[in-house]
Amino acid sequence: MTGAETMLRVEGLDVLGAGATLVRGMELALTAGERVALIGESGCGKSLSALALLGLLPEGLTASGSIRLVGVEHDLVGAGERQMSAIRGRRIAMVFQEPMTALNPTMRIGRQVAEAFRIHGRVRGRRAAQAAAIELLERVRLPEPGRIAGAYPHELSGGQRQRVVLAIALSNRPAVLVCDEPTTALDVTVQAQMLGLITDSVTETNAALLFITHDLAVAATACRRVLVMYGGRVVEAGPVRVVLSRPRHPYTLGLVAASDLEPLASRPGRRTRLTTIAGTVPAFGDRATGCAFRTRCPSASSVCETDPAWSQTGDRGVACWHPVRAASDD
Amino acid sequence: MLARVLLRTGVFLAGVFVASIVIFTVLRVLPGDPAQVALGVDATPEGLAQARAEFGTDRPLPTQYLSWAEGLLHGDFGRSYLSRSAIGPQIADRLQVTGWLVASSIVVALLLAVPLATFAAMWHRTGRGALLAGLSQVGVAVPAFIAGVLLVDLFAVRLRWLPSGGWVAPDKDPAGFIRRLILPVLSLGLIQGAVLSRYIRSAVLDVLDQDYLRTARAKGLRPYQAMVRHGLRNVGIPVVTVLGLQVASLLVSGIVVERVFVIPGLGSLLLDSVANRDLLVLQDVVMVLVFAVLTINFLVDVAYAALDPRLRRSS
Amino acid sequence: MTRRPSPGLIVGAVLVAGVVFTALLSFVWTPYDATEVQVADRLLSPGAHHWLGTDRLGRDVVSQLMVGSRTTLTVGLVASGIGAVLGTPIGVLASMGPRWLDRTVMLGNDLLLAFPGLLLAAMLAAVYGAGTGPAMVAIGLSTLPSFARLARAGTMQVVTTDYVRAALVAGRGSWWNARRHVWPNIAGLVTVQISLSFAIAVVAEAGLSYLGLGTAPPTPSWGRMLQDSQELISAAPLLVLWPAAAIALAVLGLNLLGDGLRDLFDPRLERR
Amino acid sequence: MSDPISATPVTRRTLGTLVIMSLTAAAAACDAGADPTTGRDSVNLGFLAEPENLDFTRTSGAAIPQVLLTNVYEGLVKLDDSGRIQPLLAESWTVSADRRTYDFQLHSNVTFSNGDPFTAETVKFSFERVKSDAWNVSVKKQMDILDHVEVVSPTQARVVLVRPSNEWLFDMTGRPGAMFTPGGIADLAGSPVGTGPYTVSRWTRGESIVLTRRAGYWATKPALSTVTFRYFKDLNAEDNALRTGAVDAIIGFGSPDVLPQLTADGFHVIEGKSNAEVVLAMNNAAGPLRDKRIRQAIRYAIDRAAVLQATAGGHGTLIGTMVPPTDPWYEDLTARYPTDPQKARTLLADAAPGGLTLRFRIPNLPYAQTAAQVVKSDLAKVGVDAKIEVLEFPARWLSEVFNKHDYDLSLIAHVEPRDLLKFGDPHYYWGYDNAEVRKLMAAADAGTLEEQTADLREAGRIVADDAACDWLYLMANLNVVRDGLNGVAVNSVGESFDVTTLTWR
Repeated sequence: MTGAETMLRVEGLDVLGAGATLVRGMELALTAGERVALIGESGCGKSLSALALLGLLPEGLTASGSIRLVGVEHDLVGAGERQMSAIRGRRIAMVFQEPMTALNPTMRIGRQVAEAFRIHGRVRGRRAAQAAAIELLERVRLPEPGRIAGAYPHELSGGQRQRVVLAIALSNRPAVLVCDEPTTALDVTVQAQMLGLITDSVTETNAALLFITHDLAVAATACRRVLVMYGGRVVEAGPVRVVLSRPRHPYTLGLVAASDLEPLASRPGRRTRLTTIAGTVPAFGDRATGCAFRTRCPSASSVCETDPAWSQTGDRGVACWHPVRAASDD
Repeated sequence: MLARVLLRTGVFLAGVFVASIVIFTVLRVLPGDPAQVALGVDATPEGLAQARAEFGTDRPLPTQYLSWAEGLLHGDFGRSYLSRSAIGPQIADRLQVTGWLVASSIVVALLLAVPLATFAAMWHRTGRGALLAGLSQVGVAVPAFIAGVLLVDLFAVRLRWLPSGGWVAPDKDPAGFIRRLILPVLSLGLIQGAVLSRYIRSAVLDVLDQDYLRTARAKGLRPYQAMVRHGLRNVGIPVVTVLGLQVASLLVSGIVVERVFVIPGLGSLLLDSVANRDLLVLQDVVMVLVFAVLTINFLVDVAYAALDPRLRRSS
Repeated sequence: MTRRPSPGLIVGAVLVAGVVFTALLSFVWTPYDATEVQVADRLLSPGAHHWLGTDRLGRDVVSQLMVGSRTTLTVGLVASGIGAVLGTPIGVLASMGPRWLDRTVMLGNDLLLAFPGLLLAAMLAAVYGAGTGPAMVAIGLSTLPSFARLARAGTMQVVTTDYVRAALVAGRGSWWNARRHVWPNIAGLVTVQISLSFAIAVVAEAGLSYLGLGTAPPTPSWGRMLQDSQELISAAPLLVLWPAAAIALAVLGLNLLGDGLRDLFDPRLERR
Repeated sequence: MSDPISATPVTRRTLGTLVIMSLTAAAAACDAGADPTTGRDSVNLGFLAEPENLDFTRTSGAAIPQVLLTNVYEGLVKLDDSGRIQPLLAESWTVSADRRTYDFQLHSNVTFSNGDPFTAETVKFSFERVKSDAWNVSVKKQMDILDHVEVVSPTQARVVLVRPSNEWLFDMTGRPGAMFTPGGIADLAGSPVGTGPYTVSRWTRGESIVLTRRAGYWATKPALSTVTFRYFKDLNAEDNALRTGAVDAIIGFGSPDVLPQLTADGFHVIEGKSNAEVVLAMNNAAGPLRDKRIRQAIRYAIDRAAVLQATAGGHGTLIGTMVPPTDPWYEDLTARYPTDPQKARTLLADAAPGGLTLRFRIPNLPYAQTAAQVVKSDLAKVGVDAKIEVLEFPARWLSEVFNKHDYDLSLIAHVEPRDLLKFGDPHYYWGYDNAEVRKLMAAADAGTLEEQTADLREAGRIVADDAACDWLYLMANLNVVRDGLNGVAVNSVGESFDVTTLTWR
């Protein structure tokens, strides 16, 4: 916002697969040190977008559009495997949701961390890499990093493993860090520590953070800006506090109402009705044109059968034919 | 780890014991008197009685079992009722032959299966992958002995490149040994390689789905590097189990292939002893083969723990 | 989403259907009597009268292959039948019964695995003489453990589900549960295993006949045809090739069918 | 002899003819048994059926004498290629007027391979040992009529029989006639010690036996220094070994259908006579085949020329009774029961109006399985259902058919010399009991050679007319030999395969 360098710029990103468009027209820009949350129910395309950024889409899915990363000459969309593997882990890194399975069960922790250094030639030699790994483990606040380096993943708790995954992601000081639900699988007490660790680390390295979560409280704690995704589209975007306190998209409103973010509910009468959002996220293949949320939206009308345009006002925007009226603006 | 190995050892020993009783019981209900078989037609009653006493087949069955089992424990396999020669040295010779055959075949099968399966899995949505998978299906469908018969006809009889069969010891004539080993090992190894490649392929596909492989690629490893550094060991865990079963099935298909290639291994000894009703030899050979299979299963169990750190400190 | 059968499944089903059709057809029609010896017509090349030629006793190869498919199917059916009929209930009972029973049964199962089919066949041949009967029993027993294992795993999966627990709490007996919940859950997997065991049985029968421990003459069997003609491989190589191809195609068909069905029944294992 | 039956088509030896003998002698004289171009003085021979051990005094089986007799062990006398008795360790012999006493003049300077001398004491030791418990195979019965052996001098042995017997001297060409030394019987099963020109130098069970020429042999030393007997389980493996050069000859070749290919490939076929009668054995003592009419019907039903063609590619001889053409009392009886299905049906209509099902229990030998299927097909044409049951040979066939006589029809080659005499034994497995035949045979044994010939010829006729069995054909002695290997015996009339005459030329 302050004219800092743009680390990542995503324009018109589509993810296509099996004859369906799974993510449509995603736009995103991250500046250095910026922390952005991507929220939505599971199945809305958050994780696919993140995987598309790293070029790790599952087989059969393809991305189109444009993804530009600072310090990289070429577009990440359509880049070859050789080019992408030189970027992954070095300029853009990722922390995955499931710490229990994200680590190789048959390899010691130290080697898995050290490998991240050695792949990109940041540290040469086995011993040096091992030492760097232990140091890094200490930086992610793991107790007895030397012992942990010699352990296997199954000997660590979930929180410890997630710290290891974070350490691996941070090892090459990436420009962009993508975290996909990094705290979801953790105990509540551990969640807060992990969040703190992530934000501190990003601050320390001045990296941009894209933080994927379905937990609004987590998003509100960790990030400044938020993107709300539904049915493969970003339906609303803006500063976290503004979007969550005065949602304009009915879906965002529903999310907020369903969550425990206490002070945000301006209409107690509607809250009881929308504690849960009726219906379920439509399956990927079923998405026709028009607003994807219209099948669950209380204010849907015939106009919703065509795609709503993105309307940007100031630092926030929404894609909806019937945005929630901002009558009660402060 | 130690407790696990101890438990497994106990199960293994119990298995060997039960197997020996099963083998003894099944084979002793044999109709026909070993003495009669040994002495041939119109043997005299005195001769038969003398032979029975010599063989010990006139004693009660439990006594016979105990003396047999006790002998085995001391490495004494007894003497053949027919050839009157000690069975132990014979089995040792034959075991060596079969050992070479099976070990070389496993190596060939692995050399074939690991790359084949890895590529088939990594290309599994492409035409190349389908071709490899199809090839291995065809390989599985051709029994080893048929492959053997066809290989002999082509490479030995028509092209004259290799001998059609027989055996020489490796220390007597190393070149001849290898030349004679090639065709039988190919017929066993190709087929077992095809079978193995299907298991490895599905193990690789399982591993490809794993999160840690994605983590490895997110670090910046290329797909092949990620597979080699992080996948193979994990593929190894289910594959070792299958490999154990494969060795067992190799021992058995080896019996038929030994017949095709006139190889004097345990298989030929088994078939000869069946045809001749050379009871004690049959009993010993079956026991040795079953013992081998049980040992392999036991080793697989232990190897499993060695490969998978999760099993090491669990108990 | 509807699951489409894979090309492999279709090819497998066609091959297996071909073998079954041939076997059925052979009851009502074969070009010649498969066992009739015509010494004057021995070792004829393929031609208009004998499409695939004749063997050294002048018997028509097509007719023998047709009647031989019956032997193949019989051995396969009986052997995999023994495996399925004995193995499946053992596996189900083991998993539903007390823990010691489960342990004991599975140890026994492992022990049986140490007696491969051919070894069992050799032992039975030594005791009862070689023949199709002992061969089928031996092959059947050797396929039993895989059925028991499968049934046990399948049952475990169901028994630990809430609805079966609920039914047990409601006082329904094990038997009711087995019929109501377990069988539907494992039926598909057992079918798949039958197809795969069938293939194993076909190979084993051929091998045993080749060793002279299987089907005895004059009953035509593919394994026997192979053994009969293999010494003529230089003089009449086609005589070896026909039964070899029949065996390979049948096994290929059964394997493809089994794999295809498994993909169909168990989406987790789908690979295409 | 105890093993009338062989697993192999024809695997007996003969000596070479006199012409070949003299050639060999000449060759040996200039020490040139080796191939003149390659210098090869060894040979690999292919056989089916391996010996179980090397002790024929306690183990029956045709494979043991095949490799050991003549080559490792020698007797006082041997058979020549035409089946006549010739001297070996005995230089000569005389028979007393009462035909009970034989005086043998022995060669001097004969030693065993362990150095022990061969003398008249050896003859006494060996013959008496046959009668003792040391021997337990049934051929020992051939020595029953031995009364005693006298050592007249070291080179003179006198043998006295209980009664006159033509058979005894003939039998001495076989196993009971083999000479053993007291110092060489410790390990008969593994290390045989004889007076022959070869010793067993290596035995790889399941694969081969290697014979090596020994120094100090008393007579002309054989041409080849090493002879390997390689054993195969099936005809195809044997055939492959020949084509790929692993063996130089197959003795008793079993797949005549591939002969044309082989002769084109640098091999020649030596086709001689054997005494292996392929017999369709009938149970004369029990079951429906007690009825002579049914046995006759079976003989009329079978097309033996077709059996010969299908089983042996036409290589063999049709015979009408249990006598091969090499026996002095041979006579062509093939016309007695011509193939005549109509006559067979007529006989059966009388004897078995309700149809007939027979248990046809055969050994699992290739020729037997092939021939049995032709026989079954022929019998089906006259309304007899012969149910084939295959029994493993030797164990199960011997126990079920041969010992328990539990069969109606069986089929096997009888390779024992002079096995017509088995029809004089009512306890033999075909259960044929005819007093007249027995009388003729007893007279033949005791009488002069002329009487013997006449009596046995008559016995052969009676047995044939009674349809005691059906004699399908006499196997040819087919040996397939690489071009250049000479001295392979043409006929197979005795128990051994003589390798002493082999040369590369």
